[in-house]
Amino acid sequence: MAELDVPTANGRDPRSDRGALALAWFGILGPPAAWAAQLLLSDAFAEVGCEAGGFSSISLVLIAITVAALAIAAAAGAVAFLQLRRARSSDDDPTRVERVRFMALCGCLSSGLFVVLIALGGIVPHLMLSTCTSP
Amino acid sequence: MATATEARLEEIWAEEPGPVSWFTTGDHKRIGSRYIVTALVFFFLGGLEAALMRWQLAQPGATHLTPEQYDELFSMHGTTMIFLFITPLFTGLANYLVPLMIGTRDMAFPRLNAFSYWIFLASGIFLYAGFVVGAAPNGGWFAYPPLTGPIFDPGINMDIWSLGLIFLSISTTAGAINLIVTILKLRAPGMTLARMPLYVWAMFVTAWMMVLAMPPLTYANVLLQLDRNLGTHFFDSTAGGDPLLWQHLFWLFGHPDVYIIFLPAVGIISTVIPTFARRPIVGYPYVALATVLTGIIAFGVWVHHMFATGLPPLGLTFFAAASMIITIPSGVQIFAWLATIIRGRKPVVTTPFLFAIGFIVVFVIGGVTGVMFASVPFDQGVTDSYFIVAHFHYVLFGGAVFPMFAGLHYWFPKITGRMYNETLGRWSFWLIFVGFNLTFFPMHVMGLLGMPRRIYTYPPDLGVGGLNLLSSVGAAITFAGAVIVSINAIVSLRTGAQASANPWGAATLEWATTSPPPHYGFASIPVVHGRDPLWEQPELASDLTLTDGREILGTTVTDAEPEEALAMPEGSVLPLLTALGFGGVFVSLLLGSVPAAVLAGLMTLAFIGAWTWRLGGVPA
Amino acid sequence: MLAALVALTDAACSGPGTMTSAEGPGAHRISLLSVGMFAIAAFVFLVVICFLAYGLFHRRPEGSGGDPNLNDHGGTRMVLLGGVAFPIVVLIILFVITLVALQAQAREDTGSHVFTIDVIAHRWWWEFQYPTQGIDTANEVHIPTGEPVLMDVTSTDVIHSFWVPKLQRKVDAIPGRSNEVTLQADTDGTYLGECSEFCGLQHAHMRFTVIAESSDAFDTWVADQQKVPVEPTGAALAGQQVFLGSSCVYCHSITGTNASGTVGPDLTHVATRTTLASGTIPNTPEELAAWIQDPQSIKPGTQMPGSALSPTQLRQLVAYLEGLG
Amino acid sequence: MSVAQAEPRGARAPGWWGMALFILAELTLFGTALASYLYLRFRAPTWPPPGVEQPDVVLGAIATVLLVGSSLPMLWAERGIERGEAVRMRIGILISIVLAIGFLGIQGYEYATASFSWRSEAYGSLFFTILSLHGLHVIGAILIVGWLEVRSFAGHFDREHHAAVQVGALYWHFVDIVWLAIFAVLYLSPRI
Repeated sequence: MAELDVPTANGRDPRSDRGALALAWFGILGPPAAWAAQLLLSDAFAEVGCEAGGFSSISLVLIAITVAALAIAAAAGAVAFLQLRRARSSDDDPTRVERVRFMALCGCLSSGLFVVLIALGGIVPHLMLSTCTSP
Repeated sequence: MATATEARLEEIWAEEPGPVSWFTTGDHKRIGSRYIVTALVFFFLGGLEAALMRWQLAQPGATHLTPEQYDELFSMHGTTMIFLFITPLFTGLANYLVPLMIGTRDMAFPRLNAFSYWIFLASGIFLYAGFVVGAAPNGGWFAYPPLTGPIFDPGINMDIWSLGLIFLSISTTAGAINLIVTILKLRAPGMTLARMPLYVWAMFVTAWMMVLAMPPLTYANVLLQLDRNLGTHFFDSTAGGDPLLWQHLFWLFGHPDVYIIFLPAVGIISTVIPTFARRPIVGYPYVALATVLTGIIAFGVWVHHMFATGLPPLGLTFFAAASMIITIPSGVQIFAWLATIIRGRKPVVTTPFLFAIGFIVVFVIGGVTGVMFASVPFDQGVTDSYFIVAHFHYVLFGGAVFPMFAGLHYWFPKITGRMYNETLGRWSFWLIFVGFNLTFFPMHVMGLLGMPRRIYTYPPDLGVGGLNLLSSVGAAITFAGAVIVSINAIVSLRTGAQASANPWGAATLEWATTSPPPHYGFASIPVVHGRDPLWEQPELASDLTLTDGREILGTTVTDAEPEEALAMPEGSVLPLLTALGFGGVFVSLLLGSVPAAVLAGLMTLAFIGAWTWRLGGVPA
Repeated sequence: MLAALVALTDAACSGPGTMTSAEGPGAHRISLLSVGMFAIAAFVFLVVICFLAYGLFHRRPEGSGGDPNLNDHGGTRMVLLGGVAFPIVVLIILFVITLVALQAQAREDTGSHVFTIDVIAHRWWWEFQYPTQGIDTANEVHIPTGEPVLMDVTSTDVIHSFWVPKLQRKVDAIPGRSNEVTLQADTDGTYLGECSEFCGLQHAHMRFTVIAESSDAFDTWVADQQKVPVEPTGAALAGQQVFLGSSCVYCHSITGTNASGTVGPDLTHVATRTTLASGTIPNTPEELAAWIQDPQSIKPGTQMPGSALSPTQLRQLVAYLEGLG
Repeated sequence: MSVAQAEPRGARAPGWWGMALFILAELTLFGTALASYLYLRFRAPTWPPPGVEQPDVVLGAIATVLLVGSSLPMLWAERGIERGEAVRMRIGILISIVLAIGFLGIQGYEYATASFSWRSEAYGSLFFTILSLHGLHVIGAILIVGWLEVRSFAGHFDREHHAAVQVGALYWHFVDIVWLAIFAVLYLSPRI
C-alpha cells in the first residue's frame, strides 16, 4: 500500500466500513428501486387486468404494491437520516465524514422525492379513475 | 527535479512519430479531439438537411423536394443530430476532459477508447451510405413499424438505419463502460464522491444511462431486422405480434436518450457558470443528486410518447406522474445556477458565459412546455403536431447545442492552446440566439394551428404560411451564426493569442496542466483536498510521479484512496482493425451475404484474439 | 415570449385547425388546460428571468480570482424553495386537474352514443362506415350537431392518427387494434381533420372533413347515401361502360354495378363529396379529369395508377361519376 | 516514494469492472427480450397458439443441468489458478466447454425437431429468437474461455497474474445464470 499523507483505507475495521457503505447506497438507490418496481408491476397489472376483462380486485393489488413501495422508500429515508445524524457527531477524518454526510443527505432527498412520486403515481389515480375504464 | 521527471515522462508516454501514430494512438486527448471534429462534420450535414427542409416548407405547396427526398431528409436529420452529432461530441469532450478533471493521465482502457471512435466513424459512414445509393433511411428517427416493416418499406433504406444503429451501439456502450470505469477507479487521491466536479458527475450518470438504454434499442432493431428479412412476426398484428411492442422498446431507449443528450450539457453549464461567477456552485449536493435522479427517473417516463395510442388511461397516469416529477431535479439545477450568479461576484461576460445564459433562457421555455405534455389530455391534443417540434428543439438545440457552444469556446484554449476571437464569439452568440428563437418559437403557434409533423408540404388555407416563412428565415440566421463559430475556430487555430494554462481562472484540475496538455497529462498525480482544487490549493504537485513506465494510479471507488499503480498499454493498430472487421460484418449483413458475414466475423475474432492476447496475464 | 405565444395564437384563430378555438367538448377540455398551463408557464418563465436579470446586473464588488469560501447559505434556501417546494405544489395541482380531465374523457367514451362510425385508415385516405345506417363513404364524415358519436378507429396497413383539432383529441389508428373516441360538435359547420402520424409518402395529403349538421339535415344526407344510384343515360351511360371496362373496378366499388374493389374509396355517391383525393383537390369535373388522367402528378406515390383514356372516354367517365349524386 | 505496481485482481482491477458493466448491459438486453415475450404473451388469447405444442420441459431441464452445471468446473478452475495450479485450471475449463457444447447440442436438436418455425407465428419468432440469442452468447463464452485455455498453454497465467481468468469466468457464470431466467420464462411460464 502507498505510504502517503493521504487518508488511506487501513486502520479501520473493514466490515463495519462496508456495512456503512451498503446502507449509504441503499439510502440513495433504495427509493428509486422501489418506485421502478411499483411502476412496472402497477402498469403490468393495469394493462393485463383491464384487457383480460378487468377483475375487480385489481385496484386492491395496485394499492398493495404502492404501499409496499412507499414502505421501502421511507425505510431508506430513515436509514439515510440516521447516518446523517451520526455523521454530524463523528470524529472520523474530515474527508471521509464529508463524503458520508454527502451520501446521507442524498439518501434523504432521494427518498423524499420518490415517496412523493410513488404516492402521486400509485394512490392519487385510484381516487379519481375507476380502475378499468375501457381504452 | 520537475523538468527531469517531465523529460522522463515525455519519453515514456511518447508515441511513434509521423502518420502511423494517427492509426495506433490510445491518447485520450487525440481521440477526444477526433470525436469532436467528426461530430461537428455530422453537425454540418444535419444542418444542411434542416436547411433543405426549411427551404421546402418556406411557402405552402412548394415542390422543391419530392416526398421521397423530404422523408429521407427529415429521417436523416433526426438520426444524424441525435446519434451522430450530439452524443458522440459530448463523448469526445468527456474523453478529453474527464481524465484531466479527475487528475489522471488517460482513460481506463485506451485501446477500447480508440476502438469506440473507429466504430463511431464507420457507423456514421455506414448510415450515410444510404444517400450515395439513393436509398437513405426514410422512416423517421423513431421508425414505427408496420410503416418500416417488410411490406410497406421493402427497400434497403430501413435496413441501413437499423443495422447502422446496432453498429453504433457497440461504440456507445464501449465508450460508456470506459468512462464509468475511469471515473470509478482512476480519481486522484482525496477526490471522494463528495468532491467530484459536477461535469464528471454528469458524464458519470450519462454513461450509466448509455449502458442501460442502448440494449432496448439494439434488441428492437434486431427484432425489426428479423421481421424485415427473416419473416418473423414481432410487429405483425395479423400473427400475434403488436406494433406497439416496437414503440415500448424504442421509447424505453428514446426518452433516456434525450437525457443522455441533456445531462452532459448540464455538466458543462455547472462548470462554466461558477467559473465566471467567480464562486463555487451553490448547493453542490443538490445539483449532483439532481443529475443522478434525472437519470434514474428518465427510465420511467417513456409511455408519455404513446399517450395517443389508446392504452388504458389508468396505466398512463403512472407515467404522467413520473413525467411531472422529473422536472423537479431540472428545476433544482436551474435555481442553483441562478443562485450561483446572484451570490457570486460581478460575472465576467465572455462567449461561454453568454451561451450559458442563453441556455438558461431557452431551456426554461422548453422545460415549461415539456411539463405540459405530462398532462395526458393536453398531450393527446398536441402530440405529433409542430408544437412538439418546437418543444424538443428548445430542449435539444437550446438545451444541448447552446451548452455545446459554451463548452467548445470554454475549453478551446485548453484543447488547442490558442484563445478564440471574442468579438466573433459574441457575434455568433447573438446570431444563433436570435435565429434560434425566430426559427422555433413560431412552431409553437403552427402546432396550435393544427400543422401535423413530417408533412412535406401544407395547403395555404391552414394559415401557417407566414409562420413557416418566418421560421425559414430564422433557420438561415442560425446557420450564419454557426458558420461564424467555425470561422472563429479556424482563424483562431492559426492566429489566436497563445493561451495560458488557466485563462479563465477556473477551479477544476484540467486547468492545472499546460494548454494543450502534454501526452502524460500530469507530471505528478495531484492530491485533492476540496471541490475546487485550483482555488483552494495553489500548489498541486505531489510526489506521485509514477515514472516506472506508462503508469496511472488506481484508487478506491468512494473515497479515491490509492490502491496500486496500473500499467497502461502502448498504442496499437488492433482497435482499428477490429472496428474494420465489425464494419465488414455489418456491410455483409446489409448486402445479405452470409458467407461474407462469417468471413468478416472470423477476421474480427482473430483481431480480438490478438488484442486480448496479453491482457490480464504475465506481463510480456 | 409566452405572452407573444398566446397573442399569436389568438390572432391566428381563423385557421381551420386551430385547437384553441374549440367547437367540441373534447377540444374545450384541451384548450382550457392549455390556457391554464400557458399562464403557469409564463409566470415561471418570468420568475426565472427576474432572478437572472437581478443576478447579472445588481452591483457588487468585482472579484479577480475565484473565492472558494463565499458561503451559499441564502442560495440553498432559494434552490430548495424555487426548485423543489414551489414546483411540487404546482405539479400536484396540475396532476389532479389532469386526472379530472381524464375522468371526464373516460366518462365521455364509456357513456351513451347516438351511433357508431367505423373509421378505417388506408394509405392515404379515410374510410367511414356507418354500420347502423349501412353507409360506406370516404374522406367526409357527417355527424348530427350536439350529439356524441362513437368513432371506432383502426387501420388496414400502417399506423395513422385520427385528429380533428377543433373537436377532439387525436387517437392513433393502429392495425390489429380498435381505439374509441367520442366525436361531438357543438355548432353546425365543417371541421378540418388530419392524419397526424407519419404514414409514408402522402402523409401530408391525408385530410378529411367533419360536417356537423342539424339532425334532419343529417337524416336527409343518410337517406341520399342509402339510395342506389339511378341508371345513367346518354354520356353518363357511355361513361359507365368505360368505368366497367377499365381497371377502376379492381380498386373501387359502386353499388348497383359489379365493381366491388375495396383498395380505393367507394364511389357510389362520389358526386356528393366536396373534395377529392382525401381533401387534396376540389370536386370539380376539370380536377376530377386531371386526377383520373395522372394522379401521380397531384399525389406522387399514391396507389392509384394513371389511365390511358382518350379525351372522349375521359369526358364520359367524368360525366358518369359526376352523376353519382 | 512511489506506489508499488501490482497486478490488481477482483473488484480492484479495471478489467473486472469493465466486464461487470458489459454484463449489466447484457442483462438489460435479456431483460428486454423476456419482457417482450411476456408482453406479447399476455396480449394473446391463447398461449401457445392453437396447433403449437408446449416446448419439451424434460429436454430443457437436461440442458439447464448441463449449462448451469458447467459453472462448477469453472469455479474449480478459478480456485486452481489462484493457487498457481495451471493444470487444474486447464482441466476445469475443458470440462466446462464440453458441458456447454452438450447444451448447444440439445438446443440444436430442439431446433431440428421443432414442429413450428420462427416464421410461423409470433410465438415461434419469440421462442427461437431468444434461444438463438442466448445460444450465440454461449458460443461467445466458449470462445473467450477457449482463448484462456490457449493462453494458459503459452504460460500466461500464474498465481500472481490471472486477472483475465477471473474476467472470463465472470462472463461464463453470467451466461449460465441468465439461462435460468430464460428457461423459466420460455419453458415453464406457458404451463402456468
